[in-house]
Amino acid sequence: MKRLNLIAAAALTIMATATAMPTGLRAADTVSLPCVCELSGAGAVSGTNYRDGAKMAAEEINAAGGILGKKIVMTDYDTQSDAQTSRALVQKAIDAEAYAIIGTVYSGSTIVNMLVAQQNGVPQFTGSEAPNVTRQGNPYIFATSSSSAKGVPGLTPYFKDTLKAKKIGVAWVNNEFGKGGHDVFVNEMKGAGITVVADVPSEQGQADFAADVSKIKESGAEAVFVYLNEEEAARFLKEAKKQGLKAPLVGEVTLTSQKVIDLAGDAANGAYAHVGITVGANVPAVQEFGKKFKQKYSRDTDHNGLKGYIAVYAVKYVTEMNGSLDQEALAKKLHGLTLDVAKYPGMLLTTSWDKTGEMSRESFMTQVVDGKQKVIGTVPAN
Amino acid sequence: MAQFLQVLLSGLATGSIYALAAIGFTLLWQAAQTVNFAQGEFVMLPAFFVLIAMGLGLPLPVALLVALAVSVFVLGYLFKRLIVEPMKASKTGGGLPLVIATMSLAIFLKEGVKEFYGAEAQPYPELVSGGSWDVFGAIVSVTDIAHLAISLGVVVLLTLFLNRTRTGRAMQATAQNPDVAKILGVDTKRMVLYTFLINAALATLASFLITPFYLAKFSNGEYLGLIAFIAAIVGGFNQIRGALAGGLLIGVLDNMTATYVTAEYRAAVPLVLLIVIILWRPEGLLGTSEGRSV
Amino acid sequence: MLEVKEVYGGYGKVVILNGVSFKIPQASITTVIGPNGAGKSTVFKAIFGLLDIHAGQILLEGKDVTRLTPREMIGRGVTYVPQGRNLVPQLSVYHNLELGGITVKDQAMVRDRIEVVMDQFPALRQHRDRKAIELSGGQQKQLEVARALLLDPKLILIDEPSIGLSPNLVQEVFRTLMRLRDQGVTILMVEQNAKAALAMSDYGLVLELGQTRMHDRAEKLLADPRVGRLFLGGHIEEIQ
Amino acid sequence: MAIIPKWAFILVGIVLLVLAPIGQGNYVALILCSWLMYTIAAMGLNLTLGYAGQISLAQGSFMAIGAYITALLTLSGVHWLVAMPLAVLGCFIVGLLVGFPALRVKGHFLAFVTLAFNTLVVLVLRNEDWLTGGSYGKSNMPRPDFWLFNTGTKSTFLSIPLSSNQKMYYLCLAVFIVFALLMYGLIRSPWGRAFKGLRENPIRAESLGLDTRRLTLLAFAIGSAAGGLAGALVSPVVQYIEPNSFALQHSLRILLMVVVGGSGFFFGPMLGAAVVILLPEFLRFTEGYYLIIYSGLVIVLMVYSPSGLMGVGSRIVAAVRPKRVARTDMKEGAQL
Repeated sequence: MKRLNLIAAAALTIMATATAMPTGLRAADTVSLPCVCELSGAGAVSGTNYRDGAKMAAEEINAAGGILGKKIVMTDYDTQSDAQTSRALVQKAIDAEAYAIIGTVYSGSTIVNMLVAQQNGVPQFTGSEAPNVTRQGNPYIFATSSSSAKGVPGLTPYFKDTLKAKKIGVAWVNNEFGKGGHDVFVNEMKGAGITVVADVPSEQGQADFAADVSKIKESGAEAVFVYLNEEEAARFLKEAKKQGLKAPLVGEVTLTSQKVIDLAGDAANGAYAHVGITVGANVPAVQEFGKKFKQKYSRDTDHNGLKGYIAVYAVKYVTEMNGSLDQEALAKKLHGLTLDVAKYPGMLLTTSWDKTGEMSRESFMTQVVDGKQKVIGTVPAN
Repeated sequence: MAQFLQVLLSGLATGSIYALAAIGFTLLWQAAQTVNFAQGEFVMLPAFFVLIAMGLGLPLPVALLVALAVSVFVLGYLFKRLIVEPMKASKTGGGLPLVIATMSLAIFLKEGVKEFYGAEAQPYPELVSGGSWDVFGAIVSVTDIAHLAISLGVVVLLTLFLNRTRTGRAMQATAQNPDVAKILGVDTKRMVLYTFLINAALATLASFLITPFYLAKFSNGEYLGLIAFIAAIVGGFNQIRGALAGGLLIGVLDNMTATYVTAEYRAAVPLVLLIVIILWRPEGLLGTSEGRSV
Repeated sequence: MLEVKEVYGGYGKVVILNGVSFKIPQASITTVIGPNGAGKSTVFKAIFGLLDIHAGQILLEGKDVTRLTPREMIGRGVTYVPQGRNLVPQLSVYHNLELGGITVKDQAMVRDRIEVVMDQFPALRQHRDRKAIELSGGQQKQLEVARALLLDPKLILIDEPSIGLSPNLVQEVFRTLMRLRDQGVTILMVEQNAKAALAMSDYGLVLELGQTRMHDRAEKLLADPRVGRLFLGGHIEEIQ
Repeated sequence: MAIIPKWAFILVGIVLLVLAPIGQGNYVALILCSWLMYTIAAMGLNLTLGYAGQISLAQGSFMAIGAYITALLTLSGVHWLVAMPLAVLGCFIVGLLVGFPALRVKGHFLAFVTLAFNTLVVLVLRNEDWLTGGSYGKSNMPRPDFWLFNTGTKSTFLSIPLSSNQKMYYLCLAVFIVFALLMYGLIRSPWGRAFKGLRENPIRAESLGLDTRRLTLLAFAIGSAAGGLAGALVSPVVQYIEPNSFALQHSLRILLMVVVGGSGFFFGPMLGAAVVILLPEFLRFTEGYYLIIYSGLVIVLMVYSPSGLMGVGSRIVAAVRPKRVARTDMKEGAQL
C-alpha cells in the first residue's frame, strides 16, 4: 500500500508537470483581447452578457477590418465567479500575451485581479461598479460604466428636490457591491441634510424580506433607496407591495431592469431607478444595439452587454488614435479622454474617462410604468 | 405590535416551507441513515420541471402533476437506486463517501440546471394567489396562510399515515429497528423506497410553495439545504414534529433577529442555535434519545 | 420436523458454517450450545434465510426450504427471535404485536390472534398502549416471545432469551417455552446459560467451528463430563 | 517494483516538483502554488478525518484565520517568518476551543458544529470591517524577503530567470516538504499510531487506556493548525483575501480533496488536491459543462470506490494479486 502511495504521488507530480504545458505563442497578426468573466457561478448572468456584448463588438470590428488591420482574437476565461480563480486567469491571459483584458464584472474579483494586470502593464476594462475599483490609483484599470460613486450622487438632487424627502430608508445587499453603493449614498444624504432613518442590510440570496420591509415601513421613511441585485430587488418589491409600503422606491441601475420587471410582475410598477445606460434609453444607437443583440443571441441583454460592447470599441478607437499596439500608450491616452459618439459610433453614447479610469456619460432616470421601463429624464454627465 | 405580528406571521409562513424540506431530511436520515446534502437542490429542481412542462404548453395544474411525478421518480427512485443503494451495499460507502456523493450530486443538479435551463432567475407562477388581510395592523396575504395551512396539513397527514396505517408502522419499524423489521417479514427495501419517494414528494411540494417568492434559480438550494439541515437538527433528528418545530422556529427567529437585533448577523442566528442545541441537547428540542441516535 | 443437512454458509466469501447437520423432532425443545464463534446464531440465520448458503439443504416437514426469504419462512410457520433488542421502540405494545402479522393480508385474523396472545401474557394487555421502550426488560422479552407466537408458528428459533433478565424472569420465559412445547410447538434455542437450558430441554446440540460436535438427549449431554468442562462454565468453579 | 527503494520514489517526486514551474508562465506557477497550499490544508484535514475519523467542515475557516492573521501582521510590517508561526498557533488554539465542546458529543456532531463555525467565521470577517476590511477584504500583502531570496521581485538563478510567482512556488514547496516530513513523523510516532487505533476501533483504543477524546481533540487541533499554515501561504501568494473565498463551499472542496484522494492515505490529499485544482484545467475545453462532468465523476467514483482514488489503485493491485482479497462484507454481516 505504501508503494502504491508513492507511485500515485509520482504519477500526479508528472501530471502536474504536464499541465504546465506552455501556452501557444500569439501570432503577430492578431490582437488578443481575452475575456475574463463570470461564465459560471453566482455572477454567470452578468458575466455572460458582458462577454457576449464584447464578442459582438469584436465580430463587427473584425468584419470591418480589425484593429490597425489586425483581427481580434477573443478567448474566454471563466472565473466561476471566484476572486482567486479570476486572479489566476488574468495571469493566464497575460501569459498568453493579452493586449488588454476585458472583464471582470464582479467587483470582488476585479479588486483582486486588477493588481496582476497592473503589475504586467496590461490595460483592463472592467464591468465592475464598486467605487473602490477606480480608487486604488491603478493606472491600467478602466470602468465601462459609471461606478456607484458617480451614479449614486446623480440621485441626490432627485431625492432632495423632486421627492423632497427629509427622512429616507436604504435597503442594500451586504457584499462589496452593495456596501460600496451604501457608503456613497449615506455620505451623500448627510451632505444633503437628509436623515437616514432605516439602514437595512440583507444577505446575498436572501429570500425573506418581510423583516427588511417592515423595518422601513415602521421607520416612517418618505422614500427608499433600494440597492440590491436583481433577484433580491424583485423579492423586495414583492414584499413591499404585500405590506403596502407607500414610500417611492428608488434604485440605481437594477431596480427598473427588465429582469426585475419580469420577476416582480406588477410589484415593480412605479419603481424608479437611475441607470447609466440602458437598452430602453431613447437613443437610436442603443436601441439598435439591443435589437442586434437579441437577433444574435435570441435573448435580451442587461446593461452588462452594453458595457462589454463599448469596452472593445474603446480599445479599437484609442489604439488606432495611437497608431500602434502599445499598452502603455493605450492606458495613458484613455485618461482624461472623451470619445464623442458622433465620431466614434461604437461608443453608443459620448463617453469620457477621468484620471482614475472612472467613466462618465449621460445617464437616465427611469420608472416602471405598466410593466415597462420608461425613461423619465436625463441626467447630464458629471 | 403590528410589526411584531407582521414579522411573526411572515416568519411562520416561510418557516413552514423550511419544515417540509427538513421533514424529508429527517425521514431519510431515519430510514436510510442518509444525510442528504443535496436536499436544497431537491427543492430547487422541481420548479424547473414545472417551467419545462409549462414551456411545452401544459396548463399549470397539469404541469404541477407532471413535475411531481418526474421529481418523485428522479429524486426518489433514481436517487435511491443509483446512488444510495449501491453505496449502502458496500462496506465503507455508507458514511462519509455517501456524504460526499450527495454533495457532488448537489453540484451536479445545480450546474445541470444552469447549463440546460439558464443561469438567470425565472419568474414562476404562484400556486395560491389572492388578496391580503389586515390583522391588527399586520398585512397577511392569503398566500401566507395557504402555505402555513398546506404545510401543517401535510405534516398532519404524514403523521397519520405513519401512525395509523400498517404500512406507516412498518416504515417506522424499518427506521427504528431494521433488522427486526426484516425478520418479521417487513419488506424493508420497499419501506425504504417509500421513504425516498415521500422525501421527494415533500421536497417537490416545498418547491411549489417557495419558488414564487424565491423565483426559480439554479442556486436556490444552497441556502435552503442548509436551513433544512439546521431545522432538522435543532428540532430533533428523529422526530417529524421536531423538524416541523425546527423549521418554524428558524423562519420566525430569522425575521425577528433581522427586525429587532441585527441584520448583519441574521444569518448567524440559526448557526448559533445549531451549536447551542448540539452542545446542550444533542437529540434536538423535541427529539428523543432512544431508538436510533445520530 | 426440521432437518439441516451438511449446510455450508457465511457472509459473502467468509465461511462460518462448515457442514452442519442435525434433525429435530416435532414438539421438542432443542438447545444449541458451543463456544463463542461456533456459529450458533449463524445456524438460525441460515435456517431463516438471512445467510448466504453455499451448499447443503434445509428441510421443514420434509419440504426443501433452503434459501427461502424470511417472509417465506414466516409463511411456512417459522418465527425467529434474535438476540438483543427486537422491538420497535417508539411503537405501542399493541402495534409491536401487530407487526408480527405484517405478512398476513387478513387483518381480522391478526386482530383475533393479538387477543389470544394477550390472554397468554396478561402483562401485555395491561400495557397495551404504552410504547415498547417504556416496558421493563422482562416485559420486553415477553412481548418478543408473544409476537413470535402471533401467527401460531410450528417452529420457533429463539436466540439467547435469558440475556439481561433476572433469574426469576428467566424461569418465567423457560416455563413459557415449555408450555408452548406441550402445545405442540417445536423450539430451537441458543442459550448461554447452558445448564439451566439443557435441564428443561429435550435435546442438546453442541456446535464447534461451524460443525456439529455432539447431538443427543439433553440429560445425556448434561451428564457428559466433556460438555461440562467445555461449555458449562459452572463446573470449573465447582472443581476449584 | 520492490527493487526500487521507496526513498527513490520520493527523491524523483521532489526533483519533479522542483522542476515543475521552470520555463512556465506565471499562471502555471500560481496554479502549482494553490495545489501545494490546498494539499497542506487537505493533509491537515486528513489527520482529523482519515486518522482520527472525525469529519470537519471548517478547514476553509482555519485557512481564513491563518490568512487574516498573516495578512494583518505582514501589512503592519511584521516579517512573514514571524507571522506564519503565529497564524499556525492561532489556528491550533481556535481548533482546541471549537473541538473541545464538540467532541463531548459523539457521532457526526463535530461535522455539524464545524459547519456552523465556518459560516460564522465568514460572517464575522465580513461584518467587522474595522479589523478585517469587511467585504472589501485585505489586499497588497507583501511577499516575504528572505534577504538572498526576495520572493517579491524577479531575479535570475544559475541564469534561469525566476519570476516572483515562481519564487513563491518554491517557498510553498519548501514549506510543503517540511510540513510533510513533520506529518510523516507524527503519524509514525506513538501518537500517530494511537490516532490510527482510534479510527479503527475506538472501543479497543479506550480499553487500552488511551484517552480517546483528548487524542481526537489533538488531531483536530493539529489539523486546524495545518489549515492555518495553508492560510499563511495564501496571504502572500494571492495578495488579496476576502471573506467569501473561505466560505463553506471551500471547506467542502477541501473535504472533497481528502475523500477523492482517499482518506487515511498519506499521499491521498496530494492526489485529491491535484484532481480538484488541476482537473478543471484539463476539462476547460468542455466550457460550462466541466463542473457537471466533474461532479458526475465524483459521484461515480464514490459509488464505485468509496475509499477514493487510492482505493481504485488498491483494487487494481488486488486484482493483480488475487490472494490479497480482503474479507469483505464481514463487518456488515456481523451486524445482523
